[in-house]
Amino acid sequence: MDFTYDEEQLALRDAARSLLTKSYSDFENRRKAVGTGHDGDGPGYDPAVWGQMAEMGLLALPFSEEDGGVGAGPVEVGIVAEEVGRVIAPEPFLTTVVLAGGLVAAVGTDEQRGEIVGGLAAGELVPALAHAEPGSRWQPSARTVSATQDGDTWTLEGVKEPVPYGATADLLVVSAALPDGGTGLFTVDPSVDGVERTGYRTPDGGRAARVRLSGVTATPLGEAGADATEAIAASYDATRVAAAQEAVGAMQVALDTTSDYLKSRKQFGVPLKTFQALTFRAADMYVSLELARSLAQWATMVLASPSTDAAERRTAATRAWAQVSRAARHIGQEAIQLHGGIGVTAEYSVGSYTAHLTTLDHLLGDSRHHLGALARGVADYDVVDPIG
Amino acid sequence: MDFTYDEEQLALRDAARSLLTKSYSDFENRRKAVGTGHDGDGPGYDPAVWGQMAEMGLLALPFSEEDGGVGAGPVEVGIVAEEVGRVIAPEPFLTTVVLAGGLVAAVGTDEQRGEIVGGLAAGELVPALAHAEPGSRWQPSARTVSATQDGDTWTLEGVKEPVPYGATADLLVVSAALPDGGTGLFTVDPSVDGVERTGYRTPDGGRAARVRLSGVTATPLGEAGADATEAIAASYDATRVAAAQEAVGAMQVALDTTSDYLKSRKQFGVPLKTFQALTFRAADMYVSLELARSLAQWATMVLASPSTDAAERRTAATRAWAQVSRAARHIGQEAIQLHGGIGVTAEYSVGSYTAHLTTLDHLLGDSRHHLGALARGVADYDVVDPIG
Amino acid sequence: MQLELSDDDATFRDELREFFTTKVDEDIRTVVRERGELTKDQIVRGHRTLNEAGLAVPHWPVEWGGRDWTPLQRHIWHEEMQRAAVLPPLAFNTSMIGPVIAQFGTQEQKERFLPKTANLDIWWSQGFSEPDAGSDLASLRTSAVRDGDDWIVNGQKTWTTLGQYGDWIFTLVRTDPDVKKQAGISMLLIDMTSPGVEVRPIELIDGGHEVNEVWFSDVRVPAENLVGEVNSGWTQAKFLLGNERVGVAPVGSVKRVLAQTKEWAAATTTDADGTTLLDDPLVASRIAELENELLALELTALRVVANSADGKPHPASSVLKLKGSELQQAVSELVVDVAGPAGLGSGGTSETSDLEQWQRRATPAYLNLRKASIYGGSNEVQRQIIAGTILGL
Amino acid sequence: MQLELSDDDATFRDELREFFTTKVDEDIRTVVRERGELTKDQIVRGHRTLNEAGLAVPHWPVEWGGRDWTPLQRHIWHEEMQRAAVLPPLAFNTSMIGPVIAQFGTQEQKERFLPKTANLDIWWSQGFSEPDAGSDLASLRTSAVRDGDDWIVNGQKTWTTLGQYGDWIFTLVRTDPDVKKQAGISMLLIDMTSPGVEVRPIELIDGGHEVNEVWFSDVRVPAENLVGEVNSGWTQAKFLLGNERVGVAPVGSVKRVLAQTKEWAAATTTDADGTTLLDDPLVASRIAELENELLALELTALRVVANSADGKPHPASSVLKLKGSELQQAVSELVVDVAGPAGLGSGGTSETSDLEQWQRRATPAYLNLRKASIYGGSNEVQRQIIAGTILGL
Repeated sequence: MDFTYDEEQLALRDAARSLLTKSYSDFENRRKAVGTGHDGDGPGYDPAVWGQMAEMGLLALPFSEEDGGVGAGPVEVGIVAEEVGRVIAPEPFLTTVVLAGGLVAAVGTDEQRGEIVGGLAAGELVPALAHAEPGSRWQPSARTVSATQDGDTWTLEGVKEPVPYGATADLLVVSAALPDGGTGLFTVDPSVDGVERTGYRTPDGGRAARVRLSGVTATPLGEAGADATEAIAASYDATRVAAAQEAVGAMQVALDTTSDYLKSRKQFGVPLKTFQALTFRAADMYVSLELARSLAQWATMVLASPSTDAAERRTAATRAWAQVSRAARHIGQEAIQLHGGIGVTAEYSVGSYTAHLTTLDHLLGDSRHHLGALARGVADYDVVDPIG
Repeated sequence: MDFTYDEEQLALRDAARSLLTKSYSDFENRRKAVGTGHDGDGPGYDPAVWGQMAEMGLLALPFSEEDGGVGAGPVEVGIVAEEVGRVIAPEPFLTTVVLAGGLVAAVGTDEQRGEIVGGLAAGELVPALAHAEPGSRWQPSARTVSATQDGDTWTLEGVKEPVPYGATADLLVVSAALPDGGTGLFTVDPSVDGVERTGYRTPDGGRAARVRLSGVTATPLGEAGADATEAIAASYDATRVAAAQEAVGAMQVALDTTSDYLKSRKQFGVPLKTFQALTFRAADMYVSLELARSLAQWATMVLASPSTDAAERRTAATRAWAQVSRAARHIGQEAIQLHGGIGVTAEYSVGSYTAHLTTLDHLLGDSRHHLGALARGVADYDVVDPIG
Repeated sequence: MQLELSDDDATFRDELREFFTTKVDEDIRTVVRERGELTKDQIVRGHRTLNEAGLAVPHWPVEWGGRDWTPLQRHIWHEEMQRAAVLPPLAFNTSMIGPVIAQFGTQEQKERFLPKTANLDIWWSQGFSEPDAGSDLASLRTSAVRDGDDWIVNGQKTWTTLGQYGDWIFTLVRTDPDVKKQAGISMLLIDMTSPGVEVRPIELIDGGHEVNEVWFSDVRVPAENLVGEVNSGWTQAKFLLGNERVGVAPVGSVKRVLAQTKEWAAATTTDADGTTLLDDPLVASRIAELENELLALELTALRVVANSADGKPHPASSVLKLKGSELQQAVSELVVDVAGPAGLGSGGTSETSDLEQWQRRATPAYLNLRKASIYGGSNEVQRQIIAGTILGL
Repeated sequence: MQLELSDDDATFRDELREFFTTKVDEDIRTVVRERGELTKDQIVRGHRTLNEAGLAVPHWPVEWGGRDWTPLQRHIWHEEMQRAAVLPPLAFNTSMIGPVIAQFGTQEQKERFLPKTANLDIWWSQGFSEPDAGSDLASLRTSAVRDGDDWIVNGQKTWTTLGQYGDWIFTLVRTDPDVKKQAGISMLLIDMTSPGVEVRPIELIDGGHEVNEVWFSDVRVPAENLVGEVNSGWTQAKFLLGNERVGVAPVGSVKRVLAQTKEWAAATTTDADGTTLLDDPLVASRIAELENELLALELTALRVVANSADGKPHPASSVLKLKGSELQQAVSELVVDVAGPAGLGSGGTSETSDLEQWQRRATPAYLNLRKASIYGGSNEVQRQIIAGTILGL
């Protein structure tokens, strides 16, 4: 068991940090990239930064070389995710590379993988996964969007919402209930007839969309008519683990920012750090952070291990996100509270960190949801042994 | 709606406080009364104090005048319970007067009430309720102790445990599964053949016992063969509310003791109250206490109100104890922690307050247990309206 | 001790309930219920409906519109209002500056301001906090220097809630820089249309525009707009911050949101068999827990109002503010979880999104309510008060 | 990064697991499992079983019995021991004074004490805390005054755990009252059979006798029993308190108790239909929550041991102590709730009670474990360390 990064991984971290820090260490740059107010004009991120991430190979990390990737794995994805989290970069690394890209890589045909994953890795094509439906709650199956088959032609009908970065995506990967049961995956060109997309801002300044599909012709992703439920679940698991690493990066910076504020801000003639009630709360934030970091890194190793099975990966993702999500609430709330009024303003960074950490729960499930899943299994084993 | 005590009630409070303070303001007196070590020698309280409580009429409060009581109600019982709690007097006011006595008063025949309740009120007879069985969890029904009928003769068989103050009680009130279903109540003279009692200390220095009943002849309490399940539940509800008041008294003193310690104890050359992280935690203890006090007083008023029904009383008792039990954990744990090492010693009072507050949960159910009951009902109403 | 309301109070409650649920414009109550943003017009309209019925300033002196209610009646009034999703009257007017003018103002000031304040003909803003004077309010630096019959005001106020609608602003200004900081402060009423007053919006993390910075550059204020004596402003400030304990904890509105949360959870299916989120024991127990805490808070509020009849706030008032904000935040957090994936839709509208309005509002409301434990005396200040004045620490 | 143990470490673990589950006397493991009280004989016997197998002092220098294991191996050793309900070797000997003598002692002291210390032929007690020197250890007042070849010791130590069994006690004493408080302290080893040493029991709230006061009245201690230089005791104390990070969080034993809690909950029916407490979603979710927190703690411990190979403790060590004690206490509290009404039976025995031993032990164990967040550097001290040394506050 080894928690350390090798030299290549450390170099990747440094490179990613350098790029993202240059882009977003000035918090105003992030505000410009996401735009202000409620509307969802623009893509919600900086295409130039996205292009630089592609150039650096960050978008190619999890994909095989034959698909146009670089054949790295969950550890490398986690490293980049943590750096994305440190500056809460608005680029859709998580939803596009890990979630949508991971799913295409898992079930797509050779040709589809080459085109979609290759295009994504090169920064030339941004796919989005349209899976959630109004009323669904993180189930890996589709219910209200249905697919019908007529010969080789598949047609989709229904509403997908919220679709992360769905309004500007170049390609939609859509899940749909299959005629004979199960959930299939399809690719949809968003410019074809019957696709109506309306985008808006998410609470953290990101983007999501409603995608109405009215008799849209779609191409099966991978084998036509195959049930992709497990693949969808696995891709969400991988996203939870990467998101856990991303959140760790964000929580670290939220804590650092708070510590700095306690050192510099004066009230009643003395620095805030003079008040032990505040510094002890910062210490508790550190405890939450370190415990969350441990589970995030462990889940990453479980995903990266050749000896774990799908059920173990599912459990590890659930455990990691349950812990990280709770830590994120704790740290996000306290970071604002210890700042006072400035913490809830959009100009100052720390509130946006809290907003982003909260928003991840909408994508991946809150800790109570995952705790419930864990609770249903506690009778099945004696102790939790972390060492594989 | 009125939270204030009238003059007579204030006089009762002062008299009870005067008696109990005189008896137990020196904490060594309580240690002597309960004894030390694990064993259960002695009754676990001071019979002289019990006698003084009887003289003052405190044991007669909830009972009607015709039964030998003074015809007061839950408000007066709560006042005395709070005073008992302030000094954690070891006398079995709660289990004997409220729990056992209340049940006899509710279901006993005129004659039984006169004898048992009258004797209790006079300090001449100490009954105990033998209801819990190994394996039971606060259900109002009996399962493993059964009653069989042969003509007018009733015979009990089985084990009751833990029976609060059961080893030294003058009379046992025993619940038993009836031949035709339901739970009946019986009185048992503990000196008769077939009754075997072994007593021991409870975690707070009180007493409980195992009572083995082997073919013991018993007298039906009230109507023979009648189901007393509801009466048992109601008596436990009344006990929960009185215990809530008792716990409020204990929590108040635990907090006061802690505040005094923070003022007087020096570390690093300054009083502990210099450390804001400690004083803020004392403030949070106060918040818990005041919220608990509100629910305890409210539940007392619900019990005292002529316009509430059994279901409302049940809910009020559940709500009060759920809140008080949680506050008791919070305040009990923090009172020790803020004291440091001395807090866990038997010589110093505060640890015994924590022990007593914990022990009440064993008698009445922990907050998670009661929260579960409340959770099963949340769909049945819109809002909780406290005003009758 | 008695559980029941007296007959008079029960009648009082029934009449108010009737009024609030039938006489306040439904469009306003709908927005409140859906946690949306009210327009200025709606706020003013709602306020005037209350004032016309004598329900805007019941706690003021009778000659200025007060009703001489008991503390319990004022509590009932406040609870019924929130329960009916009626927006309470504008606090800056009715709870803050109105009582100050009534207590400390000259007869001229009373006549000039109180009726218009009660009817929201003047919209008051609050000018207390400054960038470097948050919890440590007395360290404020905005200065007022006497010049003939006027004061010349310079400085910056911040966190001015709804300042964009303000007609007048009541401010604390430093009129003597050479004495102990509390001793050199005065209270000035400033017409916000005066030259040199500038209001700049502060965007909050929920994307909304609710608070502002207010800048004063050589603003000329007639001396007659001073409230009380020169350098006595700290007295007025303490009176303002401490005099109103009814409604310090938003029990009624949080109860309403929690009741709505149950409806929302019951309308959210989690499984194909129709199981709802309200059937989830962890969600149900969290609701039960919050309901019980809210009940305890409401009862504590009732105890506090009953014991503050002599005008002095009950020492437990800080408990109401502290626990009230915690529960308000906790309920808003639960709504975030009940909204689930639909919480991503915060920027959507009924045109662009099929998600429910309450789902879309969940996270902005949660984020916005982080302020509840910061503004108006942070929870740290409340703990300090409890530790200091109640526990003697 | 790698999840799996290396082949060597996996073999290492399997061998230890085999040893602990088969070679340690079953009576000892049973008492540990049932949370009972071990006799002195059992503690000594268990310790010597480990020492004979070279498993009592693996972290000592090799010449005194150490094994030169990696930090990970030491972690595995400690976890497997607790998992098997094997009592770890006596910490006063192996974790506290042994390493100090090995580091600071003279060759004579090493030869005289280390073998007997490793084998528990000497039972060491700790004499650091005093009634007025708790978290502020350096303010201790027990004095040692030089008299010829001896030191004369006077004063009082407290919280001396298992001092009733002690043969020797390692103490911090003030040897120079005129300098900065940390600078005037020395470490003395004192034979507890010396005239003038008196051990008085302190009863704890669980009714047990676990800690003591130790009084010194003109106790004569040979100068050769001083460890290190005169007035260098604070150095030895810091070394002692800081050098051992393996096992600072009792992960293994808490995991075991939590696993037992599941068995106990599954054996507790709540309804006539056989539903058990483990089927209660609130209980199950609390268990799941604690399991996840414990997993996070264990992983953090693994990260910390991996990063303290250079001898300096990882700054996150305080997290282990803080969270470790919190979780130990939380699990013990859950056991209280699972025991339910049977928790009243704490004073019962198998003769006097039909209740289960674990039920009877539940509340005494919970009350006793309140000490976990107080002794050995309170959680407040840990927060201070985290805030100060890690966050720079």
